[in-house]
Amino acid sequence: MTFATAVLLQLVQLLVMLAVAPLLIGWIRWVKSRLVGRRGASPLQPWRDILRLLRKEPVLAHQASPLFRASPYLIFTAIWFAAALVPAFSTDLALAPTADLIALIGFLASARFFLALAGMDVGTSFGGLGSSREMLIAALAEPAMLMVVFSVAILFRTTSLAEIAAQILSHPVGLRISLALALISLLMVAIAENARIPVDNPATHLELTMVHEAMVLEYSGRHLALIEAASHVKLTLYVGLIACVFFPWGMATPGQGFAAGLWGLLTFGFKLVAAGTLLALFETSIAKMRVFRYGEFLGGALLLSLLGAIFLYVSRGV
Amino acid sequence: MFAPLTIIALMLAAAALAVAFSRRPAADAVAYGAVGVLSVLLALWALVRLASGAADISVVLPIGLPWLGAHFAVDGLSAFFLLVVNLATAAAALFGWGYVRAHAAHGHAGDAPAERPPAEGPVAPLFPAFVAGMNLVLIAADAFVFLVGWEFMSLASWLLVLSTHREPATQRAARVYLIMASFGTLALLLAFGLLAGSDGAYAFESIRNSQPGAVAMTLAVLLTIMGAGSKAGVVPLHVWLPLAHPAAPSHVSALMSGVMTKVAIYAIVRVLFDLLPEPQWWWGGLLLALGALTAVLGVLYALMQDDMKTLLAYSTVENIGAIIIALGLALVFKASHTPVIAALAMAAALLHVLNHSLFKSLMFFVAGGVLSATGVRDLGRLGGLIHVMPLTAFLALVGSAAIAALPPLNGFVGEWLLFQAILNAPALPQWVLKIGIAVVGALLALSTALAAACFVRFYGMAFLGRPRGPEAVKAHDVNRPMLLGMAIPAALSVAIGVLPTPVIRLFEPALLATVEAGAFDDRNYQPWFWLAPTSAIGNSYSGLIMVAAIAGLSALLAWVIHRYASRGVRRGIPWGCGFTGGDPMARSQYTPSSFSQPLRRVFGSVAFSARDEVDMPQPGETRAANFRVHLDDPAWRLLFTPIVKLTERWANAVNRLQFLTIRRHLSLMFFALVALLAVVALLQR
Amino acid sequence: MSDFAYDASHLLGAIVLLMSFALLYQNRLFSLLHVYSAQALTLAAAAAWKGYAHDETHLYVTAGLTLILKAIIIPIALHRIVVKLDIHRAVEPAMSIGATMIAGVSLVTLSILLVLPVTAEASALTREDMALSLSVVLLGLLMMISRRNAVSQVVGFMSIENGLILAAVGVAGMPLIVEMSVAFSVMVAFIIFGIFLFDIRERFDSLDIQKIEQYRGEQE
Amino acid sequence: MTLVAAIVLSPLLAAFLLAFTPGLKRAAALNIAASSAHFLLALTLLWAPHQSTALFLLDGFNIYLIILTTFVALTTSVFSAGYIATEVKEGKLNPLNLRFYHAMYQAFLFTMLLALSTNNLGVMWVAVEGATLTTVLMVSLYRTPAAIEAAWKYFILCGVGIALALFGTILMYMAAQPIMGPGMAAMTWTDLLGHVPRINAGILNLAFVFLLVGYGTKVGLAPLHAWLPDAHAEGPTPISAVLSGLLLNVALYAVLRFKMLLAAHDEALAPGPLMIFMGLATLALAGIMLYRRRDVKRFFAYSSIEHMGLITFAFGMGGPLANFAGLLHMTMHSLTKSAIFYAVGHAVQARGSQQIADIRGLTVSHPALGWGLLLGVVAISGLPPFGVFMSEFLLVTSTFARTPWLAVPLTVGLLVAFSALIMRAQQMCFGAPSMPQGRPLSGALVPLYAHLALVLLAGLWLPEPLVAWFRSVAALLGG
Repeated sequence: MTFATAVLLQLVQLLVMLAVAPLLIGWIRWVKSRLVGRRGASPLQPWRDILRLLRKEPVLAHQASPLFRASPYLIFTAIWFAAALVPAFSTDLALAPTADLIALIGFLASARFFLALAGMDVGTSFGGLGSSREMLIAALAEPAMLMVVFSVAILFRTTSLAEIAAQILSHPVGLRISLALALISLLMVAIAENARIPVDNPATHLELTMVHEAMVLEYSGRHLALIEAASHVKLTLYVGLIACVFFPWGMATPGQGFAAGLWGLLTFGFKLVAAGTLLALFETSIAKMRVFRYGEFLGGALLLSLLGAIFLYVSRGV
Repeated sequence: MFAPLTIIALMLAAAALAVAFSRRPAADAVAYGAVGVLSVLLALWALVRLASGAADISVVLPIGLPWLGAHFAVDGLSAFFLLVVNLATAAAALFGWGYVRAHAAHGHAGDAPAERPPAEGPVAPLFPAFVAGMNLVLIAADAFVFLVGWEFMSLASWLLVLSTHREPATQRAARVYLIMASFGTLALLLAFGLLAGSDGAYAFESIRNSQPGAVAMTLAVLLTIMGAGSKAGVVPLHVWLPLAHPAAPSHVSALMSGVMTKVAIYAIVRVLFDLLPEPQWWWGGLLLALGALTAVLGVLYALMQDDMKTLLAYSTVENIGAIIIALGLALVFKASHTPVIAALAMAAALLHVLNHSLFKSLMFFVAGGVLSATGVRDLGRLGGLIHVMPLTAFLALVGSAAIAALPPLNGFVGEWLLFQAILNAPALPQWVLKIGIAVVGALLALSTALAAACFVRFYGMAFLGRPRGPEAVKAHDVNRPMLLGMAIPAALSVAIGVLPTPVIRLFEPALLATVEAGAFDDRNYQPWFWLAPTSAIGNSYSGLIMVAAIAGLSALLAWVIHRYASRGVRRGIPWGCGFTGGDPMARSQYTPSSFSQPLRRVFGSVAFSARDEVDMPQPGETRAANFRVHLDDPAWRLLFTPIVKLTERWANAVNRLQFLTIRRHLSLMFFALVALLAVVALLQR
Repeated sequence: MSDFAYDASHLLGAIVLLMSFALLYQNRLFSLLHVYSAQALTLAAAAAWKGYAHDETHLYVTAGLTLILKAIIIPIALHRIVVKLDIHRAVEPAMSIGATMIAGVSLVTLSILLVLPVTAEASALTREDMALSLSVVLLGLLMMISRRNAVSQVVGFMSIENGLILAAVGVAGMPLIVEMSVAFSVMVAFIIFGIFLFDIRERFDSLDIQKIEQYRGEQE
Repeated sequence: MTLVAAIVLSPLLAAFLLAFTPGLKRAAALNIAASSAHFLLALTLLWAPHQSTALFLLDGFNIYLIILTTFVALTTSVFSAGYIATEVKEGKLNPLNLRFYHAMYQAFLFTMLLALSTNNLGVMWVAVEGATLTTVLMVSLYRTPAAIEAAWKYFILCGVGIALALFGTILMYMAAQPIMGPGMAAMTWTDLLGHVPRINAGILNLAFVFLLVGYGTKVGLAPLHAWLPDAHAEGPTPISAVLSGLLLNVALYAVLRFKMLLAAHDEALAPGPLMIFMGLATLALAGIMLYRRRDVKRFFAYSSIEHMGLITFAFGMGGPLANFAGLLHMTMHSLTKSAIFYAVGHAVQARGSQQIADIRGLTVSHPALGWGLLLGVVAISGLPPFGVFMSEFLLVTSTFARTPWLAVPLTVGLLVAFSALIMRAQQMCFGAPSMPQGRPLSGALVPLYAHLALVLLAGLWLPEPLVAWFRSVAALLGG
């Protein structure tokens, strides 16, 4: 019976992540427009775009290989599946033991690997440019994220997200300097990984400043739809991840009833809205940085996370 | 014990036969066929031993050192490494046979204009000898046989490197290689000398039972790490590796990179975990530091290389770093008496050994295939091979993903286990280690992420995009033995990634032999599709479920989209910033060095004082622009170049003795005599 | 042994050593040859005296050989070579005579320091003989390395041999075989030197070793 | 003992015969036949009892050296037949030289066998001196200015060396005479060995210094080595082979016989430190000298010096393992180095130049020769599975276990020499060939490969009697 519940919750989670991801993006865009004094498109617009793109016939470059066509599916499902493993509203997920935080990072790395390859497939200079920069960002962001994982794992003695959330819910650990450092670091990583300002500008039209957009420049139609959806899901995933590790309140745990699940969904919605608003605020108040500042930015994230891990020993004496 | 010895003897016999047939084409068939069959047999033998948990066996033959005899033994550790070595060797033999056939068919490497002349030295007789040498090291149970095998392995591979001796770079590569190998052997020789004591108790059995003093033990550990480390490619003793591995024919490169470095790892494990008594924590600390340095520097170098095989060789350095880190972890946990975590780290190390032997062989086969099809190995002249060599491209993709440690492939499983072990660092009593391991973990993560970048670059430049040179246009897929040779490690990489648990269970004898615990010791029986070692961590991973879920979801998604949304595609020209004209040479594409430029800017200037030199003509000038990258290996700059210079200076200084007059020579003699007499006079006071 | 016998032996040995110093002191070839001849003569006398004093007849043979070969034939032969080949008549020292003398004195000191402490229980004659012959050998070597001229080097070599014989006659009952071999070696050495000298004469018109040393190998 | 006398005298007889044998082919054939006869005779020593008379001595130490000497002499005579024929064809030698050469070859063999088998220290000295004289003559065989210079240097340096050795021998007698009385006994090695504990230690030390410097000159110990490279480079190659392979061993044998005497004396200054020091100096000097060599024969001559240093070091270290290593190394070095000189001789004749820079790509132009040379260098540089590895293994491990700080210069020296050897061997054997393919070689490669096969065999398995001899000699050599 419990297993059936877990499977059900897992399916719900899968669908919820897919459903809310474009909405989160729409919300961010809407808030940003409002902040700069425009009316802004409806938060539903990303959903509409995706559906429209799905129906369109894609135009492929003459040199595009099968890898180019297969990549969007792989990228999207990898990220979607990863997102399904991050407890959003309930920790009782059937697939949770399939992957812990480290494996989650691995999934994202896989998706990025294929995205970068796809960027290079057609053989334009922009694709290579995007892939090259993306890999630089990843090279610095991944270790920072793993260090965050390290801090968390030292505190909770596990890297399983469901267990981390459950532990925080049952025994609050209180405010800790290392967790704060880890949070800041994870936020920086999330910004870089999701191609947000100041690392990348998701709305740019100038090729030479692009990172993510440069890689997907050759995609169109349903392929573009999948890529876009994947990036939306990824942002949601990060929000879910931060929420799960640092703010798991409201989440349902195994054995709790249907209402707890609903409450979990509701709080998750609140968390998304809050995160979106904060992100929009942040993005409108800051300018994009030069490409070669990435190293410093993400290096800072890495050092912060490392510092967080080391501080743990000091503060707790583990 | 009979089986491995017979097989080694038969391999040597095959080598002799190949010498005898050296003028006939049959030599290749004999050598590669024999090695293929024999290594499969030996791998199976080792597999059966591992699976059945057979007891250790040993034998003493009346050869070798006269009063000692030649000791041979196979325990869990040896059996595991026998499996690793022979598995990759079997694939290499298959690929190698196809490779030389491709040469024979075209008269040179592929039908593109050959830049490289075919290997001129004999490869066929040396190949079995090389494999025999590696196997001999693994079953040796005394220092003498061990070192004979060790040096024989170096010797054979040196000659294999020299098989391309007409190329200008080969001579230097081979020279540096053999000198470094000899340095390593001498270091090991000294280590064994210390352990065996002045009575010459060289058998491993007596070394195990001896109790060396603290100083002797320290020296032995350092010498072993130096000796075996130089063979494995531990920074800063790695300098020979990126020179020598690429110089050999590709199937030999695969063996050198994928397998021979593992034999070096075996040596480290054998001495530090088995022969020496109770470990000290600083041994592991040293390994951790060296491993982290090796991993990061190795992959950074790899990122800067344009030559496919050099890139792969540097990537080997990185992977060795990861393995060394895992060994260091196993050692510190063993020293702190937490055998289950030690077993976890050791399992990570052994799994990575197996993995790397598979995917590095695969990648060298890929490089060999590309070389055979195009005649070039410079990434800057390749591109778009996925269109002309689709099968190779697919296998290369598997290899690249595996080596970049992406789930669900085997490389990831190794990293996962390793990180699980790292996360247990807080349990250690030493503060240095607690904090140090966190840093090592960060560096390992960095190297893994950089490896992904490295292989994106490798794959993207060679197989994707448009051809950058004429050679890449006319390429074609390679012949069947070569493809099959690549397919075996690729399939195994996937299989291990998806189902790691049964494989790790195979390691149990090796784990028990080294850290006195198994990776699953304190857990109840786990289902075969679930990887959840030790209850010390609550974490788990399942490659199978992941593959099934992603494949299922992808298929579902594709079906839904094609059914309900859109189906067809149109072809057009790509976006070139408005530039729509033909671009036949595809010169506007990113090149390998432009791809690595951001990373070079961020890391290169610190790690190896990289400089980009741009010579841009003024507007109106007709000369071509020029761009050059300067890289400087700090190991050369700080260590080896000074040594070479010192030797040269001494050679010049001492050489004057050759040109003395007879009278001056007599004076030397006179002074020698007087000095000796004076010494005697002094001593007799 | 009577005191007189001991004193005479001692005296003769000392004269041989003195002659070695005299060899070092010479700066003309002919006088060098004369001094060498005198040294050989003294040696022959020492050997004969030893034979008489100890009643060892085979030492007379040694004395005779030394007298005839070294004191007469070899100096005359070398004299003729010098005249015939018109060799420069100076010994061409490589270091100043004074420095050579100081080095020689140091060598003798070293010899005494070496021999005296270790032979406390040996007979006085043996000790003296050992110290003297060791000095003569070392001085001969010094001569070889401090003179550039080939003839002086040959003389230096032969004075080493004189030292050897001095040692050999000094010790009781030294079997004849050694003396034979010494004589043999001097003979052969001389013959071969002659061959060389001729070859060198043919090709270089000089006996100065420096001239042929341009072939020391490996020079560009 | 008549057997020993026969073995020693048979080369003398052959020398007389050859001195009167005209004609190249006949002389070469006779030379080979005589050498085979010596070898066969020497083989019968395997069953001879170990015993000694006033003149001759037979024990484990010299039996194997006598067999080794006659074996290398045999293979060298085979090599020499082809080599000399080519030299005559090219007009470098005339028939008179030729007769002289063959006679001297056998005379040289006689002196070496005499030195090895005699029990009398005076006779040993005479024999070594004879060996010097005969080889001086052979080194100057070509009568080129360079050859004469080399022979002159050889003669002067070794002449002085030999004089010093004689002085050492006299001192030894002087030391022994008060104990053992006047007469032959005090010159007889076996008798001396019996009485040595009572002999005056001081004179013994003094004697050993002179003997070490004197015979050490012939061994080629630094800084007394200067004659060796030139003599090797300028003489005919067969002579280089026997110089390196045999004469150096004989000189070392002489030193070791005296070392045994000192080892049996409790108070005598341990000769070990002196030999260790000279051995290491030799190793280092020769190793570093290898780098600047342009002449291939001189190059390998320096390698011989290096190995002599190594062997001297081993005996200086003493103890069962190091002594065993030293004895094994003597054997392996003489087999391997003569094999290398055979190969070098062929290569030099084929190319017409002794310059290393002129010889390239031998494995391409002459595969059998090129690989033979390469294997020889591989063997001499101490790589398995050849026998030199076994001795270096024992030496390095035992040294490090006993006195670790000595192993540092030892390994550095080994590595320095190794690098130079490999560098040059690679240069000569690989790369684009410098001479046309298939240019015929003078004579067969059988001697070369026979030696290599033996060295290989020794690396894998040593016969029991040989091991027993080595161990008994090692025990005599002391610590």
